[in-house]
Amino acid sequence: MWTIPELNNSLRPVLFNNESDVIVTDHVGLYENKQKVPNFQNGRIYLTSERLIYVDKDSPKKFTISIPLKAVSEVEHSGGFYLKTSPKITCFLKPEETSSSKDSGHHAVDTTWICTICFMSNTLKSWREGNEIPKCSMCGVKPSIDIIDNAVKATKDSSKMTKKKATVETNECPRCTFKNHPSMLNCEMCGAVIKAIQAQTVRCLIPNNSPVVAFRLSFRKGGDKLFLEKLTSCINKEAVSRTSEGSRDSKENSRDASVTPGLSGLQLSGQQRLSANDSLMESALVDLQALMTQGKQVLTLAKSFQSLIEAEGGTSTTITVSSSFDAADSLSEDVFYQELSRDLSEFLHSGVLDKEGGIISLFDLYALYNRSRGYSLVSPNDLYKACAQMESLGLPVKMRRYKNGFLAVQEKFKTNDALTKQLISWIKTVDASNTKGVSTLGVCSKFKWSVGVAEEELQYAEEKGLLCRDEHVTGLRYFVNIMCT
Amino acid sequence: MNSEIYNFPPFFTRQPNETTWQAQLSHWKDVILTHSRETKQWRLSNTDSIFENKKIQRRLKPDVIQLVLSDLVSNKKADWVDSKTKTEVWIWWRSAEEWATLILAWIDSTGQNGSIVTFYDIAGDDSPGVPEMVGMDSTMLHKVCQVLVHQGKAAVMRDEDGNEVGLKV
Amino acid sequence: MNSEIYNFPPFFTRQPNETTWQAQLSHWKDVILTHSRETKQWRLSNTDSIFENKKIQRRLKPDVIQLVLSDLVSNKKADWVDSKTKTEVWIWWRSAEEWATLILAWIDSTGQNGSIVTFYDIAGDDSPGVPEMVGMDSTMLHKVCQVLVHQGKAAVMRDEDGNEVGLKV
Amino acid sequence: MKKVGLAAFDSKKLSTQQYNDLGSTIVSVQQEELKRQLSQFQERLSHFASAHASEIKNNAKFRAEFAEMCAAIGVDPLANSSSKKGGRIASFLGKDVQDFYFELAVKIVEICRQTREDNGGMVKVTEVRDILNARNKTSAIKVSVDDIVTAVKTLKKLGDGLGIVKVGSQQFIKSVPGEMNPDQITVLETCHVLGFVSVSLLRDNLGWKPTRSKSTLETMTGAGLLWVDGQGVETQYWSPSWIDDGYMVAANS
Repeated sequence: MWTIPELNNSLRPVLFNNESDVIVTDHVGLYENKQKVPNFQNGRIYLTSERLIYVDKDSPKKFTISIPLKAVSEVEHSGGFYLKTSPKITCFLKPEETSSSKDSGHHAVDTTWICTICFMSNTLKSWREGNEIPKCSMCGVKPSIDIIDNAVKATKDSSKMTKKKATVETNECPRCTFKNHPSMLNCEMCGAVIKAIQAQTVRCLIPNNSPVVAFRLSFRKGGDKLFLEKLTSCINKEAVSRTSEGSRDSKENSRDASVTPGLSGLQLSGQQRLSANDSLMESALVDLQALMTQGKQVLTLAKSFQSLIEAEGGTSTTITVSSSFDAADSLSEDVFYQELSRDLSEFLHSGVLDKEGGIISLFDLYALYNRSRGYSLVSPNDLYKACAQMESLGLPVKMRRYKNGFLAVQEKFKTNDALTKQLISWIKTVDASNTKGVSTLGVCSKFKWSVGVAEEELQYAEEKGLLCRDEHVTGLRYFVNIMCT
Repeated sequence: MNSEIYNFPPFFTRQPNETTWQAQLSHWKDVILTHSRETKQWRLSNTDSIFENKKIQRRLKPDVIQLVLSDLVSNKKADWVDSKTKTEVWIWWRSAEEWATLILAWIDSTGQNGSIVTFYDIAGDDSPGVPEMVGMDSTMLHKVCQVLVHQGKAAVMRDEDGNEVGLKV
Repeated sequence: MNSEIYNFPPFFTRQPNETTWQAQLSHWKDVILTHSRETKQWRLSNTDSIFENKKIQRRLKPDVIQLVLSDLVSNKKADWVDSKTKTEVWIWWRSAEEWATLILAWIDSTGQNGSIVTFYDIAGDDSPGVPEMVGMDSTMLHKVCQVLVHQGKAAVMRDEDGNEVGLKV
Repeated sequence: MKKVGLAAFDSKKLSTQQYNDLGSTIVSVQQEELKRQLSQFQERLSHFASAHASEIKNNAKFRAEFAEMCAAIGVDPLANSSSKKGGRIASFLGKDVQDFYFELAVKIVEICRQTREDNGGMVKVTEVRDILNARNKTSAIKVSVDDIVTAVKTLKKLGDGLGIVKVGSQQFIKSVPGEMNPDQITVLETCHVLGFVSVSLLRDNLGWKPTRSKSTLETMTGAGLLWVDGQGVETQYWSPSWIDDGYMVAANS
């Protein structure tokens, strides 16, 4: 019933394809039925559109658990105001979830058995131990009990075997049958999820506490009312979306069958395209819901205009990465900065940091990050505070302050001296005779740094006495320092 | 002269790193002293060609040249010709004391102890004089003699109108 | 020529500063490509009037013009007409690939798929042909057709004595 | 009746001619139609955006998709075509004054980085204003010098490296570290008059000795702060801020 979610390298839960963040609150403790769950007493609780995820503060890797919203039947708020204990939200679990506790050893299995008389292969639907032995559909003779048992054992072994074989060697993608490398989670060709992360399910957190009827979230530092409000709305939406799942048929918009050739074809296809555009615009931009459902079509329509605009010489700014982090004002101050800090780390690791050569100035990060958000921008002050916490949050990136006050973000494991050593050894190879030195532009193109970062790195090496500078009308160049030997 | 440093472009840019700058100054000191000794140049102006290396098209900026000259003076390797304008210096590639001992040694070796030796004898253009002292500037020579007088090893001889003319050891 | 930098006197002097020179080169690239597109000029000689701005009495020196042209060539925006003499270039203000797609689109839109289309149809002086391709130099057109052939989208049709005449899509 | 022989050939040539003309007219007509439709779509999208501002803002997934749509058709998601006419507050998508300055700060950082190789990291504030106002002509809000100065101030938090430098009456945004010495500031100030300075001009007006001018001008050229013009009567050192609109062409392409 509890599953162990996967965390990405900034210790945030990896969301499924169409799952989105709703709210996150920290200083939360977890109870199972009535008892406190040890080790789960101080962490962040994430509410997403599909799950509740608890991530422990002290040892996130070990004590993290999640539960699908589907499993929750109703929610109740209690305590807090007159009791000394902190306010709690109790989530009651759906009955049938708890009752499937039968030993999974011999659950129902479809098998086929061969009749010893007429060799007819009969299929047997969900046969269980105590059931009455079936008659052969052709000759009506009942087989002996061991024939049925062998058949059941055979089908079970083969299914287990094929499942194991499939995942170990070929890791074939269910959607496009592309044979991926066994360790791939998403298919390289079509990105479909191949291996649902073997989410080990855990029956109960406190040993032999099952069946678990309900679990409780205790809010030590408040935020419970807001969380309750968001949780109840999610649960209701969850209920609504499950009932309407059947009706949402994804009809493929059929391509117009016949393409009439020649001039009339040209005229016709042009007309068809224009009228199709008009009707789409008409229906899609009526209200948000319509635009949501027809989002994809409108996007392709917009893209088709893109080529037209480029021909016109206008610029269409392509947005690279969209960040789903929502700076909704519902978050408390320090949770906001922590989440922003984590989101920045994820944004950087989506290829942005590599493109900037591993070091990016806070100015450029500010511009790129806000460009990718598009709306409700973060202020320079927020970005600075978020970057300042990166190291303390144990994120894979950290902020660095250069001597003259220049601020940048770089990978945590890279030490300043390692970078300098890399720079010096490159300069020595490029200018072995130490007669022409290197220019800032040269460093930029080699290390993919911005001009600002390149200058800071060169000056850092100069401060260490490893480099010296040559100011000349042709520009500023740096040489390996031979004056100090 | 340490030609490797002299042909090193950054040598002509004032280095912002303090340690490198100090090292740069001391290299400039060596370059200048060696240059003076080899070219027997007693005076150095702040527009001397030593401050420009045409081969690598680099030259020291005027304000940096002043810093180099002041550094020489403060290290007693040079004196301002005119401490107000500070455009020229006398170069002591040998200290006044060293020159003094050289004079004494020369006087000994030429057996002129006790006799009067004129400045001209010591450093006159075409007189054999003290090796390497030929053509030394009179002000510098004067300062060297002061050292000798100061050490009590000689007395300055003056002609009728009182300007110094020679030494009596 | 409307861009302001064309009226900026230093634009006609090779900038000593490396970084500024790179910026100057890229501005010259924009100026030339825009000029060629607007005046439908397929070839540019190193004595073209673009390199002189009479209004401000400034003109680019020949050696600098060569640098500008070679920069265009190295950025695949131009090809030398004769790579030995290097006096003239063909200007690709649209890349060969872009021209190729335009030809395909034009053939599609005029419903001539599968039929033979002569160079004259495509870019003949008074034939409607592909918009903006009118009067394109035959060598350039040939290179564009090679792109199509290379993409397997068309085959080159030759007349009796073997010189290429048209395309079959 | 189908013509044969030479006649057929001629008429074929004729009809292909008409054929081609008709073809190209259809193409261009449709081109126009598409352009009309595009501007209509842009209009609708911007209108839709301001009408459903809060909903779009709160739904993170959709917001990203919406931004992508705007970007694809040239509506700059950061643009603030405010629905309230005039006035400083841009209420497009519920943005308040703060967002206006953050957005402006983003564009300033981008412009400084884009024009750095032309001006050595010193760009006039009035120039940045002209570039911004030229980019979104449609917007009701015109960015002012004060807006830019305020936006640059908010950027102070992101570390030293971007700040306002006063040169005489003009204000510059300096995006390179290091201070400018007084002589260099004076040279830039003198450039405001004619656009350039020269050794003799500095000697006549400021009484500078040639060595002092040469050394300052050489350092500034080395730092990319001045361009050299060798074809005047005497070497002239020009301030790149005189390239002016040239920036706009560069900035737009």
